[in-house]
This record gives sequence, structure tokens and C-alpha cells, in this order.
Amino acid sequence: MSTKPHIDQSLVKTEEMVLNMGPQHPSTHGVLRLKIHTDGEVVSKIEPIIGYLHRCFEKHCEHLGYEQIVPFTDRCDYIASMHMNHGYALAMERLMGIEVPPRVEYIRVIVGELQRIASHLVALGTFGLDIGAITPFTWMIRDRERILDLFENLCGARLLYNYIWVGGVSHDLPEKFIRRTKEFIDYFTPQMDEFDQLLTFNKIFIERTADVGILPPDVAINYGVTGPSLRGSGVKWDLRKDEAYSAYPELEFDVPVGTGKMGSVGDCWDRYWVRMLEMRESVRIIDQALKSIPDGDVRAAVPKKVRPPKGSVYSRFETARGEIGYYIISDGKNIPVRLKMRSPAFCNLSVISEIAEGWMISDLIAILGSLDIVLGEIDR
Amino acid sequence: MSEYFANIFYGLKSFAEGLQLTMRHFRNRKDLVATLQYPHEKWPIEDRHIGFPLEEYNIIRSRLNVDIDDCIGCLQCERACPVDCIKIETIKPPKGSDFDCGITSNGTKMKMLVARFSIDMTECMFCNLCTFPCPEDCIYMVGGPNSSKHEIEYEYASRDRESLIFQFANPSESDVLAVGGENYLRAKAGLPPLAPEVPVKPVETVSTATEKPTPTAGEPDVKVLNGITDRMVRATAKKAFMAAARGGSDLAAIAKSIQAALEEAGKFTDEAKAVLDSLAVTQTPTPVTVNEVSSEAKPDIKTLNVLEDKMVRGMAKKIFMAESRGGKSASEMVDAILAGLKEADKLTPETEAVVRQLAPEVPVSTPKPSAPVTDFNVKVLNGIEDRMTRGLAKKAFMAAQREGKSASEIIQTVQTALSEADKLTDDVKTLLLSIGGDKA
Amino acid sequence: MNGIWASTLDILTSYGSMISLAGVGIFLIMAVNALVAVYFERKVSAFMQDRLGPMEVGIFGFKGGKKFWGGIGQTIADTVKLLTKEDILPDSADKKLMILAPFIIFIGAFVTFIGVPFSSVLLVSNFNIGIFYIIAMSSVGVVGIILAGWASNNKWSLYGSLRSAAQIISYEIPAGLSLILVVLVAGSLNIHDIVGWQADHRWFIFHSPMAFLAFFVYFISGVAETNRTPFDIPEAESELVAGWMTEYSGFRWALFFLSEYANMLIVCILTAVVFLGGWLSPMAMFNIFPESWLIFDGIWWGAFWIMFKAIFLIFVMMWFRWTFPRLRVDQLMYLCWKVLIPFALVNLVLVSIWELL
Amino acid sequence: MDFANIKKVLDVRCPDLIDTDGDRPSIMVKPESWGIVSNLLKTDPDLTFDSLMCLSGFDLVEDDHLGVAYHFYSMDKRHDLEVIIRTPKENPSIPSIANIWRAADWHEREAYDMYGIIFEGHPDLKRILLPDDWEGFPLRKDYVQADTYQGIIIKKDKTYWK
Repeated sequence: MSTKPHIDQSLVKTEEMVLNMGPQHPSTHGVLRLKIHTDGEVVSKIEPIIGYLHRCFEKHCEHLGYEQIVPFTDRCDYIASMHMNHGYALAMERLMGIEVPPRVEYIRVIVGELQRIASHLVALGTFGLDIGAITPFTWMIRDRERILDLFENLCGARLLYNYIWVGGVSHDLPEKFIRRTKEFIDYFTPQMDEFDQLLTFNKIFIERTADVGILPPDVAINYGVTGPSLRGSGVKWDLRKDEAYSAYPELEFDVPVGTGKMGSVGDCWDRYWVRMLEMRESVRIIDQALKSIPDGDVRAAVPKKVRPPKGSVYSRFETARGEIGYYIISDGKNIPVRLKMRSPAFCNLSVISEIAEGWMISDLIAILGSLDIVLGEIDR
Repeated sequence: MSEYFANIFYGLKSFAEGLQLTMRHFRNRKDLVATLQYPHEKWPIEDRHIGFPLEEYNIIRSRLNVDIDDCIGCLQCERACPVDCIKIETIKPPKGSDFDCGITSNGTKMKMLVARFSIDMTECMFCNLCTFPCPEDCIYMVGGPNSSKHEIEYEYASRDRESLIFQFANPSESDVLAVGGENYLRAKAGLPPLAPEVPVKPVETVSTATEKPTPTAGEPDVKVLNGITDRMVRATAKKAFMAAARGGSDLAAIAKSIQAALEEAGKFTDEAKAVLDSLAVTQTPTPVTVNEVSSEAKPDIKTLNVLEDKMVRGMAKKIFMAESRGGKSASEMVDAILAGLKEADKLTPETEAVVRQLAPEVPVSTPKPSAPVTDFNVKVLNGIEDRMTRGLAKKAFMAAQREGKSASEIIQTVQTALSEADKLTDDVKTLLLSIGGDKA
Repeated sequence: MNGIWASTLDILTSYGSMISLAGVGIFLIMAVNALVAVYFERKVSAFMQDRLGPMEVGIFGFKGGKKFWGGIGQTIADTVKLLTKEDILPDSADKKLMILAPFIIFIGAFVTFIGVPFSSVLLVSNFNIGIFYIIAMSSVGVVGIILAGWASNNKWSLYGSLRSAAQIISYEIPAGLSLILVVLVAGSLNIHDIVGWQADHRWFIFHSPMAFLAFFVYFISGVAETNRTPFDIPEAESELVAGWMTEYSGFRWALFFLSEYANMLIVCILTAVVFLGGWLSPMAMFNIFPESWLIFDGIWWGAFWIMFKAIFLIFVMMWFRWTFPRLRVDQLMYLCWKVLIPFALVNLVLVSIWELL
Repeated sequence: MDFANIKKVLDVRCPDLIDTDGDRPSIMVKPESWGIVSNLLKTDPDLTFDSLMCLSGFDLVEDDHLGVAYHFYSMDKRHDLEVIIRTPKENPSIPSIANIWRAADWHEREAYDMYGIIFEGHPDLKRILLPDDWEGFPLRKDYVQADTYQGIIIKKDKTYWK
């Protein structure tokens, strides 16, 4: 009669499994590779490895004229390239001290807010896709197409515009643009309620995102997280309000902040909800800007040869993903000595190893989706 | 316990809402469908959603196109392109030759013949920066507002890379020869440039015969420094040469200053020394032999590229490859291609001319003597020392010349422009007077 | 002459051939069901997402409707593609097991069809333990899934298969409990007796509020058993790429697909038979029509009604897929063990009391 | 508060460690004293630079020194500061501030990756954008591009172009 076999737990060797999520993975929003140590479903260590989409943007800039860099800034954050252009133009105008006519400021605000809506639609759509809801993604992409059609009428391109130049914009508004944008806004407002009804207040979606990946405000500031992800953690910080540039001081809008409505402050649901509210704010801004757009020549202040004086500038701009910074050193020639682009997604991504440890794999995907990263601008 | 049930009821309520919403989309799909069935419905379609009709397009970003007869070869678009996908080669008729390069559609007279204008659409990033600086608006993207000249053509995909390189300029044989570009043709056909009996103006850049008040015997020619193979060394040498030449010193002084510049930059290779010695010794600029001696004239398949008709070109190339694999000589190759084309009755006289080109006989045309005479053009202002003022002066000069003013009026506008920018120092004024003076 | 006929006849009626005839029949039903269900699913999902779905591929030039229902030949084209596509077996994978796995899953679905009725007569064999047989056979597929996940030697597939095993096994309990409730009331495991009971009384779904709840419990656990959203965690596109099916391609992948849609059909037909009165026509139940009227009964109408109810339930399953996001594994377990099973047990108790009254 | 009194506060706290050139609102710090100054910037009650906006390396050719430009910002005091540190090109090394501002962690790795500046005390200083076995530091002005990287030709051959 053999005695019951006694299994000594210490002999049962369980070890962590090392998994490579990426660089080809459906939900890493681009070529990001996450080296994950998991034991069972729970993720114990994450090491993001980036650089698969590195196209030496900064090295290129050291061989290009200042006006030739604009199409290259497009290609960094290809989902919100109007913002990249505008950020670059803002930095150069500060360096060269160019005063831009008010009509250009209003056009830049309208176009910037349309681009913010389009970028948020992609961000929220793919976030829903990561959680498993496929229909909201297709609805959001359908609405984004209309914005891209508007941009196509404006400057001919749908994704990479090369539209906002140093000192102005490349083309004036076509005559039916304002009416068409009005049409789009009236069409788009009820659609946002549909997204809420289908996804935002869906019990499974709340179950999957509330209280998941909580980002405390001080950790966010310490990691340099900016944009909707920072506002999701309750920090009321928006460059359009705090460092008012362009025509934003004349337009009134408010800055949505995460309040922990469905879970705790700073969880995935809050970041999602802040982006959803921001889209409504953008609609409000566009409404006001369309009514009060002044007249004037858009290429009045565009210099023939862009030659900034010797010196350096660091300027920040609020893109859809966060705060983009351009540090430009120039020595009077027509090519920059050094152009550093501080990309928001670069810092937003670095926070994932801090907040996603201890959660399960499906939550890791949800947290990554809620941070809304674009690999083009991370790898530059 | 109640929170447990509250959860369940909230869940059921939100499920019901969601389901009801997707059912609504399922039911009235007629007006909500957003798909564009590509092969049947072409973009842009009427206002089903915010699609725009064609003529409302302010600008379009599809393929680049060039009206070559409007192009004055100013290379502005080539300079504006961030990815260098535009290549233009122009041939300038030698001074005083009566060759008329033609008039563009909005009236500016063309000063050179555009021999090659090719855009590599695989490199182009559609940023549209090239269409803005063009003075004649002859480079534009097809479709949209330009659809009167070219309807939207966004389906130009192709199987091989070569056909994505669009060649816009196709100058006829006679024009190129008339402009004195036979060196250009020979370079294209991979042959060594002609050994000039009489100093022929080299093809690309206008020789910088510096207009010094006291022209020395044989003006030193910067082309001599082409002999130095290393690009960096040659660049510093040339810079030193230009500075010295402008300073009016003679040949030996120029050689010394170049040598100094090279040594100071630590680039004084022995090859540079050899070239400098040859410069100092011989007065007349002897063209140094081309760097790499091109091998015996091998017939090149590229010459068949000129054939217009795709079918003919394909067949000719096929036979050419067959023959060259067989190791035949050029003339046998030509006969074989001609025979092949004849029995496929595709042989037209001009295709025969192109095929004949494969085995060119010794060119018989003699280069026309060029009469160096200093006519009145912008080079006159090279004398001004300071780079900024010279730039300003030249700009004013070109502007005035384009309006077709007479010589003295041009000098007048240059003078006013300089005085406005308070750059009109007295030595500049004397120089202007000396040029303006002996003309009046 | 009649010699040949006679011999073929008695071959046909001999015992061996009857089985193979039924086998071919079931395989045909599974194939046709897969074809139609895939096309139907792509169209349903398209319309719910404001798109058109497949519109281009037709059969012999006939493309189907112009406006919305085009592209009929799409699934046939897909099947041909799957059959002719190269079937890759990664070299580090365990070849034999990997080849075996899809057939086990297919057998799991194939064998269950024996007990599934398509009309009062159209039944391969009328077991007197019908329901019990079906529940037992539907858990055969799990073995194949685990085998597939393990054999393809890919960490993600292993994750997918283990998740799927946990899910299917744990959702069989609420399914079983709610079926026991029906058997308890109808008094027999045999399908005919159950439908017979519903013919005498009323459809089981209206039998009592508890039975109504049992219908939902069974249907939800049926959705979970076939790995459909909101429970499609094993082959979650965004996390595990395609779960245990990642390394498969070509014919073997087609087998997986076939058995997934077969399982869906089984669950829906079973729900229809047990809760919605199988081949009984809805008119019969309300018996407000006078006896003489044609109340669409009989074998062929029975088959129509059972398929109509099953297809409606399949549509509801698809409707779920394109509306809900995906649950996390622990939430899935929570739902099963903390919600469905307690409800099923309480139903059982209450129904038995209900029966006593 | 604006740059003037930031400078005043800094002069009081750490007397001779910082110097400014002309009117530009930026301070120059020597690498050795950067540890002290950086601590001060973060912890000092009326400076509280709690967010590091941007950290960028640069290579101005003239005095063959590499440099790093830091841009700090204080969320509650709403003021910003630019700090520039120069190190010789032979062995560029700057003390790391990764454990004070976590944002600096990746930016320092990028500066190392592009310029070869060693940040002592950095948790794991290795290349972030380029593959780990890449030789040379690309953004330096005297960087010569290798022809092939593990057999893959880097230079673009435009022979078809002639």
C-alpha cells in the first residue's frame, strides 16, 4: 500500500514566462515591442523596446532648409500632422519674431481642432478595438473620413498636409470650406452621443477599463506625461489655456479633467472619457472660430527665404497626444544646427512599465491603448 | 448583495441600449452606408457625404506633371525638393549664337534648352513644395484645378521602377546639336567627350572668364582643378582659386594661394601638387584627361530608351540582350535588331536612326568657334567685393533686366537699390560707373 | 437487369451503408451551414457597421442583389482558397499532434449532430438519453483545443487554449443545470418526449418565470461554449492574435472554422428544441385557430420551424458579437461561477417547488 | 517668477556653481556641480521644478565640446528654466538625473544613443532607438556613415537614376 505521494511545493519549479509582444502585434499601435515577464496571466515586468520606426528625423533636419523641414514634421506623428506643422511653425516664428496675421491664426485653430477630433477618433476607436468592440471603431473611422475629405479640399492631402508653413499657411480656405465644416459639425454632434451609448456606458467596457492602470498625478508629472493622459489623472494642464498661443485666448472653451466617475481618478476609463469630452470642446471651438474668422492674405508673413537669426528657442504646443516641444539651435544659415523634437508619446509610453505591472495581459493592452501612443513620433 | 444585483441590472440595461443601437443601424442601412465601391464608383463622388465635385478642388496631390515648353530651366523646383527627386540638365547656347530657345506661354524668353527633366515618382513625397517657386507655373500636380490640362490620374501604378521615372524633356537631335551640346550627347551615350581643337566651352557651367579690368594673357580656368579626384580636396582648391582669381592676381600667385589653403587644411595630396604644377607651368589651360578612361565604346542598352513605342522598344531590347549575350560586335547587333524590327514591320526611319546610334561612326560635325566677347550681363557685377551687396546688386540687376530696361537704366536701378540699403560704398559706385560709363 | 438494382438496393439498406449515409448527410449539413453562416455573418456585421460587406464575388456571373445582398460567391471562394492554400506546420511544432488536433474538434462537433434533431422524423437516431448524450459529446471538442494550443509550440497559442479549456469546461455546468431543469419538468431525457410535453402543455419558455430565466442562462453559456463574443477571449484578436488557431492555415484552419459554426448551430438548435418547442409551429401553441385550419404542422413544416428558430438565435449570437466588447478571463469566471451557476441552482429549486403546486 | 529672481535664488543657494552668458534666460552649469544644482532645482521650496520638459544633446562644431540642454518647468509656480551643460568630446560624461526626474531616463538614453554622452548613475544606459550593436553616434557632426550594417547596404544606390 503506497502512501499518498507528498508533493513538496518547493520542488515544483514554476518560473516566469518571457513573452515578446510585438513588434508585429495587432494591438501595439505600431512597431512597438514589449518584453513581458508573466507568471500565468499576471504581468510582472514590462520593458518597452522602441526604435523599429526610427527614420533619423533629426539627422535629416541638419541637411534640409527650414521650409523643407515642414513635410518631415508631418511624418513624425502621421495621425495629427497638422499639430506637428503648427508646433514647428510656432517655434520658428518665436525664433524669427514673425507676427502672423489674425486670419492665419483662426485658420490654424480651426484646422488644429478638426485634426484633434480626427486624432481622437482614431485613438478612441483603436482603444475600443483593443477591448474587443469592433463596431465603434468602424463608426469612428467613418466620421474621420469626413474630416479627411475636408482637409483634402483644403490642401489636397488627406494625411500628411505640409499646410502650416513658417509665417502662414500654404493655401487660403476654399470658398465652400466654411459651409462644409458647419455641415460636418452639425452631423458629428449626435454621432458622439451614439458612441457614448454604444461603448462608453457599456457595462463590459466599464468593467474592463474602470480602476485599471491608475496613473497618480505626481507620477505622471515626474514621467513627463502630458495631454489627455495627464488630464485623465486630474491635473488641469492644457497648453492652449496655460501658455495661450495663436487665437485660443479669444475663444472660450474649458479643459475636461478626469474625475473618477466610473472608477478611481486616473484610470483607463478616465483617459477615454477626457478624450471624448475634448472632442465636444473642439466642436465648440470650431463653432466660434468659424463665426468670427477675419479676412486677410494668408501668405503675407511667409518669408521668401527663412533665415532665423543666430540663437536657440524651445517652444511647446498642445497636440492631440500631449505637449510637443521643438528645441532649435540656428547659426544664421538656412539649415538648422540642431533640431530636437520632444515627442509627447515618447514620455507617455515610458510610464507604462510603472502603471501596468501587476495587471493581466488583457489589461496591459487596455492601458497601452488608453495612453494613445503613435510610434512614428516616438522613434522619429 | 444589492450592489451585486445593481451591477447585473445596470449591465442588462446597457446591453439592451447597445443592442438596440446596432439594430437601428442594421435596419436603416440604406442612408447610413458609407462605402465607396471603388471600381464602379470613382472618387470624388457627388455630395453623398462630404465628397467634392472635381472643379471645387483648390489643389490636388497626385502625380507631378511638367509643361516642358514653358520650362525655362531655372532649377528652382530642383532646389526646393526636400528629397531631390527632380533632375534637370540644361544646355546653354554659347555666347552670341543665334539659336532661339523659344518663348514660354507667358512671354518670358528662354535662355537655355532643357535637355533632361526627369522626376522620380518613387522618391517624390507629394509635399507640393516644388510647384510654388516655379516662375512659369509649369510644374503642377495633375487633376483638381489643373484637370483642364490633366484630369485626375491617380492610377499610375506600374510593374517596374524605370517606368515610374517620368522623363518630361525630349529635345530632338537637331536642337541639341544646334545648341552645341554634342559633348552632352556623347556623355549620355557613355563616350569620352570630344578632344577640342579650339577651346570649346565645357558643357555644364558657363566658364567664369573673370571680367578683370586688366585681362592677363591666358585667363586661368577653374576647370583645370577638375583633375583632383578627391571631392573634398577639389572643393577647397576651387574655393581658394576663386578667391585668388577674383583678387586679380596672375596664374603663379593663384597656384601659391591654392597650395597654402590646401596645406593649412592638411589636404595637400601629391596629386593636387601635380595639378598645381601643370597649372603654373603651362599658360594655356590644357584640359586634363577625364578621370577614368572609359572602356572601348560598348553599345549601351540605354540608347534604346529613346524609342517612343513601348512594343518596339521592348522587342529591340530583347534582341539587343540576345545579341550582346552572344558577344557580337556593335554593328552586327544593329543589323540583327533592324532585321528583327523589319520582319515585325515595326521599322520606321526614326527607330532605325536610334538603333544606328548603337554603333556610332566617328562624328564628323566640327564644333563652331565661339567668339568670346564680353556682352552686358549680370557677371559684370562680380567685381563687387562684399558678398551681401553683390547679392543685392545682382537681384536688382536681374529684376531690371527682366523688365527689359536698357543698360544704363539697369545700372541706375542697381544704384538706387544699393543706396536704399545704404550699401553704396564709393568703390562700388566707381565700379558701377566704370561699367555704366563705357557703355553709355 | 434487376440483379444490379437489387444488389444496389440491398447495399443501400444494409446496416453499414446506413451509417455512412447519415455521416455524409451530417457533413453536408455542417458544410452548407458553414457556407451560409459565414456569408450571413459578414453581411450582418457589415450592415451594423455602416458598410456593405462582400459585394464583388458572384457564382457564374450572378452577383446577387445589386443594392445590398451582393457577393454571394464570397464564401465559396474563401473555401476554395482555404483548401488550396499551403498548410504550414512550423518545424518546431509537434507535427503529429498538430495534425490530429483539428480532427478531434471536428469529431466533437460531428458526433453531437447524431443526437440533434432537424424535425420530428429527420433525426439520425432517437436516443432515449438524447439531452445527456448531446451535453457529453459537446465537451469532446475541448480536448482538441488544448491539443492544438500545445502542439503549435507558440506561447500565445498555449495561452489561448488554456483559457478556452477553462471557459468551456466551466460553462458546461450552468448549461447542464438549466437543461436538467427541463428534464425535471418533462420527465424524460428523450428529445421526442420533451417536445411532446411542450406540444401538450405550452412552450417551455413560458412554462414558468424560472424556466424563462433558465432559457437566458442556457443561451449565454451556449454563447460562451462556442467562444463567441463577449466571451471570445481564447481567440482574442487584440491580445492573442488568434489564440490556438494562430499557427494553422489552409485546410486545417478551415476545419476549425467549420466546427466553430457547427457548434453554433448545435447550441441554437438545442435551445430551439428544448425551450422554444422544436418543430412545433407557433400557431399550434396559441390554439386560437379552429382545428381544421392548416396549422403548418407535419414533418416538413416542422423542419422549417426548427431551422427558423435556430437561425434567429444564430442572428442574435451575431448581433451580440458586433455590439459588445470582450470580457477579461477573471471576469468571465466571475460571471460563470458567481452569477450563472447560482441563478441556475435557484431556478432548479424554484421549478421543483413550482411543479409540486 | 521670472528669470531674474530665479537666478537670485540660485546664487543664494549655490553661490559660484552657475553662470549665465548675457541676457539669455539660461544658466550654464559645470558637469561636476550638476548633481547638487539638480537636487536643488527639484527640492527647493520656491523653485520646485517638478517637470522636466525636454533634455536634448547637441554638438556645436566650433569648440569640439558636446552639450546637453535641459528645460525644466514648475507646474505650480508656472516658471521655466533652461540649463546648458558642456562636456569635452573625448570622454563626455554628465551625472544622470534619471532618479530625480523619471522623464530623464529615456531622454538620457537617447542622448547617449545619438551623441555618446555617458550619464553616470543611469539605471541601464543602453541605446534606445538604434540597434544595440550600432557603431558610432549618428548625430555628431563628424559621424561617418558605415556602408553596410550587418551586410545590409545603407547607402541608397541611385544608379538607375543616371
